[in-house]
Amino acid sequence: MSLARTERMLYAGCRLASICSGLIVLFIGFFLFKESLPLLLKINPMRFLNDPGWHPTEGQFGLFPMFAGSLLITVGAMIVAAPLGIILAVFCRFFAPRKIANAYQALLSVLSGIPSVVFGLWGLVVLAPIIRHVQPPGVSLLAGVLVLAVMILPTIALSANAAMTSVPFEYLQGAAALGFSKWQRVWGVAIPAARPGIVTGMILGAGRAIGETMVVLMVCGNVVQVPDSVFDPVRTLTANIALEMSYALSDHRAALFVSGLMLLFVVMGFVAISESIRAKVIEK
Amino acid sequence: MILVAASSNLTNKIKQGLILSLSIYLGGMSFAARNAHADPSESQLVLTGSSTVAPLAAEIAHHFEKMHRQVRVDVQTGGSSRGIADARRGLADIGMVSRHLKPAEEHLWEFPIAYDGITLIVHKSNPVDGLSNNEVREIYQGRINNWKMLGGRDAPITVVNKAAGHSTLELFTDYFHLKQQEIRASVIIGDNAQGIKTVAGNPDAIAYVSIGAAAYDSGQGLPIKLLPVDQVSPTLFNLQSGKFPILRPLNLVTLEVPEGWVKKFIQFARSPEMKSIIQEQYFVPRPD
Amino acid sequence: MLCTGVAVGVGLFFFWLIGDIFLKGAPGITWEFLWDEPENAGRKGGIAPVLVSTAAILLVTLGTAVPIGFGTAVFLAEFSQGKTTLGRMVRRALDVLASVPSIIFGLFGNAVFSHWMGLGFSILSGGLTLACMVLPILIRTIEAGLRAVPLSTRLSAAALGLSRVAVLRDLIFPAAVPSLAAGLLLGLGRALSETAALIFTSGYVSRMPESLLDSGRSLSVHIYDLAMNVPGGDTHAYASAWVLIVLLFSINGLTALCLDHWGKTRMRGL
Amino acid sequence: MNKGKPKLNQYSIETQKLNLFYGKTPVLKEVNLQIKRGLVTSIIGPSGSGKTSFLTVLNRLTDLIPAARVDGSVFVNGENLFAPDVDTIQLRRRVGMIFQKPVPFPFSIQKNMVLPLREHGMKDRRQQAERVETVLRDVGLWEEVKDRLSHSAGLLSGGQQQRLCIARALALKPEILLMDEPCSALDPISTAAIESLIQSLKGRYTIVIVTHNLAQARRISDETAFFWNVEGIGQLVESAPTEILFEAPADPLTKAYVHGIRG
Repeated sequence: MSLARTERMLYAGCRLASICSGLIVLFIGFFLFKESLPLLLKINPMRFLNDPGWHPTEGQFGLFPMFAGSLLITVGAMIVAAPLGIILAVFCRFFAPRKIANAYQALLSVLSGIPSVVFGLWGLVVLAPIIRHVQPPGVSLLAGVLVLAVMILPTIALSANAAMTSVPFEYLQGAAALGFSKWQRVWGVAIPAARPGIVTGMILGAGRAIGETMVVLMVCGNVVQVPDSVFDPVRTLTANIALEMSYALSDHRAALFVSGLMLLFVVMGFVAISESIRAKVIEK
Repeated sequence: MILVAASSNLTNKIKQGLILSLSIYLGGMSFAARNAHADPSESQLVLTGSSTVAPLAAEIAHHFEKMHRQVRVDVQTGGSSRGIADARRGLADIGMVSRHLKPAEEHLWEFPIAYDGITLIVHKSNPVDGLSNNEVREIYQGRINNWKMLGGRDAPITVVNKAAGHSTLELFTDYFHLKQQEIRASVIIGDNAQGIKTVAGNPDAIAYVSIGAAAYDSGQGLPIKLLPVDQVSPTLFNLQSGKFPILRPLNLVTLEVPEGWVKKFIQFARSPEMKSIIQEQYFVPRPD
Repeated sequence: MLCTGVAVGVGLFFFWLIGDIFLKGAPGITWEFLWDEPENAGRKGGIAPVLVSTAAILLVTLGTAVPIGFGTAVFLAEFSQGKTTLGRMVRRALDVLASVPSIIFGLFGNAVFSHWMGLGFSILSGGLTLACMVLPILIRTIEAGLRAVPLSTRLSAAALGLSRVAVLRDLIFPAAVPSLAAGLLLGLGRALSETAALIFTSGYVSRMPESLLDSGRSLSVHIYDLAMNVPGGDTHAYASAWVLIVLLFSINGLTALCLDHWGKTRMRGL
Repeated sequence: MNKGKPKLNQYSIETQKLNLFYGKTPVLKEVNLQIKRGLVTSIIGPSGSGKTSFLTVLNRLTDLIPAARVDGSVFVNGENLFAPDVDTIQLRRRVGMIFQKPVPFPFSIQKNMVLPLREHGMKDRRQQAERVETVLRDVGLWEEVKDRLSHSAGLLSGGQQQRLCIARALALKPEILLMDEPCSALDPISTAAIESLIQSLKGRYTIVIVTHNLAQARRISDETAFFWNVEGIGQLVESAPTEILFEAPADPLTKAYVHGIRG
């Protein structure tokens, strides 16, 4: 009977632990909302998009430029990293000798483990001055896009590679039997067959890019504006929080939590999209 | 509103539960056990706030700790607003504020320890040696956007501005009659040091920072140049005589009438022995 | 040809990046650098208190996350098998949690641990915040290890009249030890790389912490501060980055070893 | 469980109107079967006729399958298997089970043998060693492994592993031994060894063995039960002494099956 009690206790303990871990995400949502609430009740939520600027101490809460900044950086990083990532995966899978491919993958996984603050340091000290020589001030949308692209490239390349590895060999063999050239086999068969995996990897990368804080905080200049060119500085939702959180008060602080909520919604959107893709693949 | 009240009631209960379980958990941690003296607030002072005051406060704290071994003084930056907020909420024992208290803040106790000015800095290699108040305005409004227009090199101006909430920003905009909304900046910075670092690394940048911080770093050999404001050079003499136009007090603020270590620290910071330290940091001591 | 060209180009770029950090960082690495307190805002001196704070933060993180994570993993893998409503909901919640950006954890930690619970800017706040952050990865890895014990083993153990507790203790936990270690190391790596969630939870006082309620600056925050806020701090920023990366690489190497060992023992077992 | 000795009757296991469902899908329907004490009973029938499912009911391994549901009644030594006060752990000690694929635990031979003993309260090392030796001799494994008890059980051959699993079950002194195609993953020599082992255990244990191999059923069993798959649901067609079932089955379906016409 004491055995059964031990089992019951173990069960109860594990159950409690999993309730705790399940509740964290609800807690996060709840607290973001709770801290935003005073401001949400006070002003029309549309003002977060419509206010002409971000001057939270003077009652202007326009988050739109930051929202645009986040999206632009993410889209930009994707435009740079996605083709490169796919090409690298194709290289590793189809063109490189096995040893080189393995070494390359090892290099990619090493890179995916480098912390973002180190990328930020590199961007600030090496990349931004180079861009400044072309067009000041150097810390800019472009710097952010490039550093983020480098950062998410390994994620995209590795998941594209994994997706292509799981394409059944018979497909490629069949295509070869039909007299397809290597290029046609890669672009016509392997990549379309691996598309769900590639897209999931890209969304993963995009999620990482939009949630990234340190890099954009360090290399983007943090000016609140919708940029006219890639050389203009921008501020993202994440950088906005990191920059002002430590001293923000009352409404200002609440506004930062609103931008946190906004960010959370965007990321949840990404998750939902990738889930629906995965569900579709499983359906097939 | 009922909803809010109910939820806060609930959250209080959750909070108590969490704090209870957390403290039990903490009890088990040996690391915490090391610090099991009776009342930690007796021997730890937390100062938060203005990034201008912070280096000075840290230096004073250093000397204070040498005299009182049982006290530990932690200094954290975050802007004057945070100094006020943390002092109000009791997160800090002492807030550091680099401006006068506003009317809404007058329930706090204010203790000036020194004075500081704000000036414009550019890179050492920049040929421009002085700007009129109007030129500064137009630079920050984006109407002057190339050093050529001011007789300098043909290079676009990198305008460095401070993030909202810093008193340096408020003083600057007040003095130059700028509105925060009309400032067209290229880089936004938090701490003074970040502004100095940006200018030191960018020959075409302009920023406004605490004179104390800028003069200190310039003395350390950083390639920056302090510009006069309204033709008054940011020298110690001009600051002391009150001739320099943008002057502000560096305050320590507390919620209650200072007692115990807090009182001792503030007295120490305002004592004549600290004058040399204040001057080493290129700040202006209080007149006797 | 295009592929090879791009691959070579990107590869060179990566070597430049890694080389830049290693070459600029390595000269700064001395015993004094690791042993001393930072002076002059970190431009001179060393990083000893930063390393101690980092270790303390990680200790709190793992000390909190491992029991909860282990319990959850056991629940999901052994008691719920993903079939109970609670199990499904928890799994779903963890999937969502895994994708929450770190800055949001920072906001959450600031609101809950620093303010609501009154822990202020402290190692404890930072560690607890990171614990929430590393939970999903920890749970996933441990759960995978637990699930790798085949059904046949469970059934035959049950057929021998072994109690569930005995099955867990004697069969499943030993088999899951490498995955537990791997999960621990993965979580450690993630926590070590994190900056944004710490800036306003553990703060950035760079002095030797004396208790968990002191503010402590982690290595990554130190790099950030030196790079952003300290004129002339780049040299030491690079040296600190060097230390951080070497730590992370060691952790990754250990993880690979664990998983490798795991694979081998599995095979030997059958 | 210990409220006086239950009255022993002729049957070791008796099922009445046993139905088994996985979720809503019925797997076994209305099985009424009596298994005699001390004999070897084999269960034959095509795939999907519920033979293995039937075995798992007999020691309540069905409890581990979340969606499984049993109704009807099963008596083991006259006691209701699904009575609320049944201790499944004790039950499974008394009703041992051997699986199709040998499942040694991933540690040493010694620990494989000792772990269940310790769990069932035998803490004394000398007693343990004695018991281990006895059962390993019973299954004919002792001479082969006595010098390497500390080696990993995974290193044994398939046949040795299966005999180890049988020994592990026998060490608990069960009354009934359920065997789910114990030879199907083994080579002919190992199969012969297991078959003669089963023969030698006859009388001391009640053995229920599921097998696909009709010849094997004929060789080793005293009684045989024939299951058939009716529209995906397993049913008992008939049971009889082995000789009768093979030579003069009552049901034409049985006749067809044992003569290899259907299935």
